[in-house]
Amino acid sequence: MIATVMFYLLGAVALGATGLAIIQRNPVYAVIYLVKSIFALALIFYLLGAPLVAALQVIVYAGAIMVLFLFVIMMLEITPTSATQCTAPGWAQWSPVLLLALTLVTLTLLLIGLDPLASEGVPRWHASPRDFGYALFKEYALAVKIISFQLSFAAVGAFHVGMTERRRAQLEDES
Amino acid sequence: MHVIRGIRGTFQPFWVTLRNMFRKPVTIQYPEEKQQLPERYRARLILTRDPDGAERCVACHLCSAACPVDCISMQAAEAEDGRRYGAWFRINFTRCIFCGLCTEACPTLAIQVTADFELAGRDPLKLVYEKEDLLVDHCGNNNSYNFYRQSGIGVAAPRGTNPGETPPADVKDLMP
Amino acid sequence: MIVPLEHLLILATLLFAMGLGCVLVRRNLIMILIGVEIMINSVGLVLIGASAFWQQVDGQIMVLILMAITAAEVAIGLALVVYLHQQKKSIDVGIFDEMRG
Amino acid sequence: MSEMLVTLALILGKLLFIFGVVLFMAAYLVLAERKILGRMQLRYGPNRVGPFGLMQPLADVIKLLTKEDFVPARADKWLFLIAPGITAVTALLVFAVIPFGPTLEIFGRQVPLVVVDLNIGVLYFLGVSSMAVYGVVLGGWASNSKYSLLGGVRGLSQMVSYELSLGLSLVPVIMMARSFSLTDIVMAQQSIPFMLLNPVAFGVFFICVLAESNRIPFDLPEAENELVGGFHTEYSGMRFGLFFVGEYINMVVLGSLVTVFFLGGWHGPWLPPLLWFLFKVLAVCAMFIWIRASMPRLRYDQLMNLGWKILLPLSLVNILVTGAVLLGLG
Repeated sequence: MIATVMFYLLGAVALGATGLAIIQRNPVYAVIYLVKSIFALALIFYLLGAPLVAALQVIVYAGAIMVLFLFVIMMLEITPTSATQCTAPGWAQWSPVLLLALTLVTLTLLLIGLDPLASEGVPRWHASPRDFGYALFKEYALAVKIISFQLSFAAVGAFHVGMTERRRAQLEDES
Repeated sequence: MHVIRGIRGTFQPFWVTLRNMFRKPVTIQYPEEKQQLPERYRARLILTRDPDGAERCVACHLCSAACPVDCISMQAAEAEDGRRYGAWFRINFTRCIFCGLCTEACPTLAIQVTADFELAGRDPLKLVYEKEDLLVDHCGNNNSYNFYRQSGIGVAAPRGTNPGETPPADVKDLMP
Repeated sequence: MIVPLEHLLILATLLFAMGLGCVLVRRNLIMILIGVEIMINSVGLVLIGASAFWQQVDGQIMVLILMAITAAEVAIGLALVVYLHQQKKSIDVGIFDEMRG
Repeated sequence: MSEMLVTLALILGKLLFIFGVVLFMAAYLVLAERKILGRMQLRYGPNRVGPFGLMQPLADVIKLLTKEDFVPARADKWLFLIAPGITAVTALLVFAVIPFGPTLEIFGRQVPLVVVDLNIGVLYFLGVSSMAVYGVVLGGWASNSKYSLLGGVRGLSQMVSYELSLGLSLVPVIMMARSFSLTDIVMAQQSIPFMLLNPVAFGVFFICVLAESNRIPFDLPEAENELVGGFHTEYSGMRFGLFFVGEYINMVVLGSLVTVFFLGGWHGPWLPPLLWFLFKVLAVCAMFIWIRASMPRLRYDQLMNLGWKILLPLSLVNILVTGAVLLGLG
C-alpha cells in the first residue's frame, strides 16, 4: 500500500523534474533537475525490486554521467568567448513537438489499452544481488564482454576527439 | 636509486613530524611570557634628558625632517639664556613606522628608541603622544653626552667670557 | 502488487516524450544530450518494470547494459561537444549545418 | 502496532545517538587536528579558550553564527545557499549503514547497532558519497567567482577520478566477505582483518578516501595558496561552517568506513566492541592528521596520473589476483 502511494508520488516527482529540466535556459539547472528526476527513478527501481540497479543508477547516472555534463558545461564557460547559453525555444517551436508527443502518448496508451496483460499489477518481488550476479556473468557473459569492448572503444574515441591540435602535433613529432 | 629516493622522500616526512611532536614547542605564550628582545630593538620613541637632568631636545626639527611618514611635529622656543627647547613636541604613533631615522638625525641624542612595543589601543587619539608622555627621567643609551656642555648656550655672554674660553686675540695689538 | 503495469508504462511514455521533445526543440548541444539521457532513462524504467512483472532478472541486466552504453555515448558525445566548441566557439546546433547536401 | 512503534523509537534513538556522537566528534576533531598539527610544527595549538583549549569548538561556533551571512553580487542565490547543506548532509547520510557494534540485547530485544542494515550497503555508500561532489561543484559554480569555479571544477574531476578506484578497491572486500552488507563484511573479519589479507586494496582505498575527503595531499579544490579558498572562497558565517563541519564529518565517516572494510570493525580482544570501534576510527583520523602534517599538496597532473595510471590499474589487477586466489582456495 505504502509502496503504491510512493510509486505515484515518485512518478509525479520524476515527471515534474524532467519537465522543468527540459525547459531550463541554463544547462546547469537542467542538470540539477535531471539529477532529481534520476533520484526519483532510482527509488522507483528500488520499489520494483531492483535494489542493485537503483544503486547503480545513482552511482552511474547521478554520480558520474551528470557530473561529466556539469564538468563540460563549466569547462566551456571558462573560456572568454562563452556561448553555451543558446536561446531557449519559444512557444511556437514547442507546439509541433507537443503535438508529436501527444500523438506518441495517445498511440502508446491505445497499445497499452489493447494489451490484456497491461492492467495486471506488478507483483512484489525482489532480485538479490546474488541472482543478479549469477545471471549477469553466466547467461549474459557474452553481452558483458561486448559491452566492455564498447566501453574501451568509447574511451579511445573520447581520447582521440578530445585531443587538442597542439597535443596531436606534439604526438606526431614524437613518433 | 630513483625509486629508493622516492620512497625515502615519501616516508621521511612522517618521521620528522613524529619526532617534532615530542619536542618542546618554540612558542612563547605572549601575555604571560615576554619575549627577550634584542638590545637595539626599535619600538616606542622617548625624549631623554642629559646627565644634569635637563631635557636634551633643542627643537632643531631634524627628526621631523628625517621622518619618512611625518609623524613628528614640534614648536621651537628659546629660553632667557638663549637655550632652545621644544614648546611642545608631538609624535603620532598611529603613523610611526619605527624606522629609527629620527634617532639617526638627532644631534643631541634626545630622541631615542626603546624596546617597548606594546603600543596597541582602541582609540587612535590615545596614541598621539605629547611631550609629557615622551619625556623620560633618564639618559637613555648614553649616560655621558651633554650637548650644551660641549657647545655652550648661544652667544648671550660676550666672546671669551664663557667658562674655559680664552679671550679673543686683539689683532691691532702687537704685544704677544 | 504494487502498481498496474499500465501506469508504469504511461509514466515511461511521458518521460520518453519529454526527452524526445527536448531533443527536437532545443538548439543547445548539451540540452540535446540531456534529452537523450531522459529517453534512455525512460527505457530503463520500462525494462525494470518488465523485469518485475515477469519476475526475472533479465530486464535488470538489460538496464545495466543500457547504463554502460549510456556511459560510452556520453563520453563520446561530450568529447564531441568540447571539440565542436573548440572549432566554432559555440554549441548551437544551427551552426553545424555544413554537411547539408 | 506497539512492536512497530518500539522499532521506530529504536531507530530514532540510534539516529539521535549517531547524530550527536558524530557532530561531537567532528567538532573535537577540528580541535584535535589543530592541536596535533601545532605540536608537529613545534607550536601549541589553540589553548586559550577553556582548559587546554577544550572550549574552542564552542567559541568557533559562536563566532561563525554571529558573522554576517553574505551572498556575493550576481551569485546564484539558491544554489549558493543549498550547496553547503549538500556537503554536510551527504556526509551524515552515509553513517546510516555503518555498523558500530555487534547486536545488543536490551530488555530481551535484539538491537543491532546500525541504523539500517541495507543488503546493498556498499553501493549505498558509493552512491551517497558520489553525491557529495555536488556540494563542492555547485558551491563553486554559484559563487560567481573565478577562484570558486576553478576550485569546483577541480573538485569535480578529482572526485570522479578517484571514485572509480574507490569502488574498485572495495570489490575484493566484497569478494572476500561474499556480501554487500557492511555488517556481514565486519563479521567476515572476525579472525583476521582484511587489511592484512589484502594490503593492496587497503592502500588504494585509503588513498582514495583521502582524495574523496579533499584533504592534503589531495586538497586541490581548496588549495589556499593558489585559489584563496577554492570552492568556499565566497562563503562566510555558518555556511562556511557547514562546509567545514561537513569536511570533518566526512573524516569521521570515512574513518569508520576504513574501520569497517579493512580494520575489522568492532572486533578486538579484551575491550568492549564499541570502544574498539571508536579507537580504530580515531586511529584512522589521527593518521589523516599525521598525513596532513607531513605531506605537500600534489600538482594537478600528478593527481590525475596517480588516479588513472597507478591506482586504477592496481585495483583492477588486485581484483583479478584476489579472484584467482579465492578460486584456488575454493
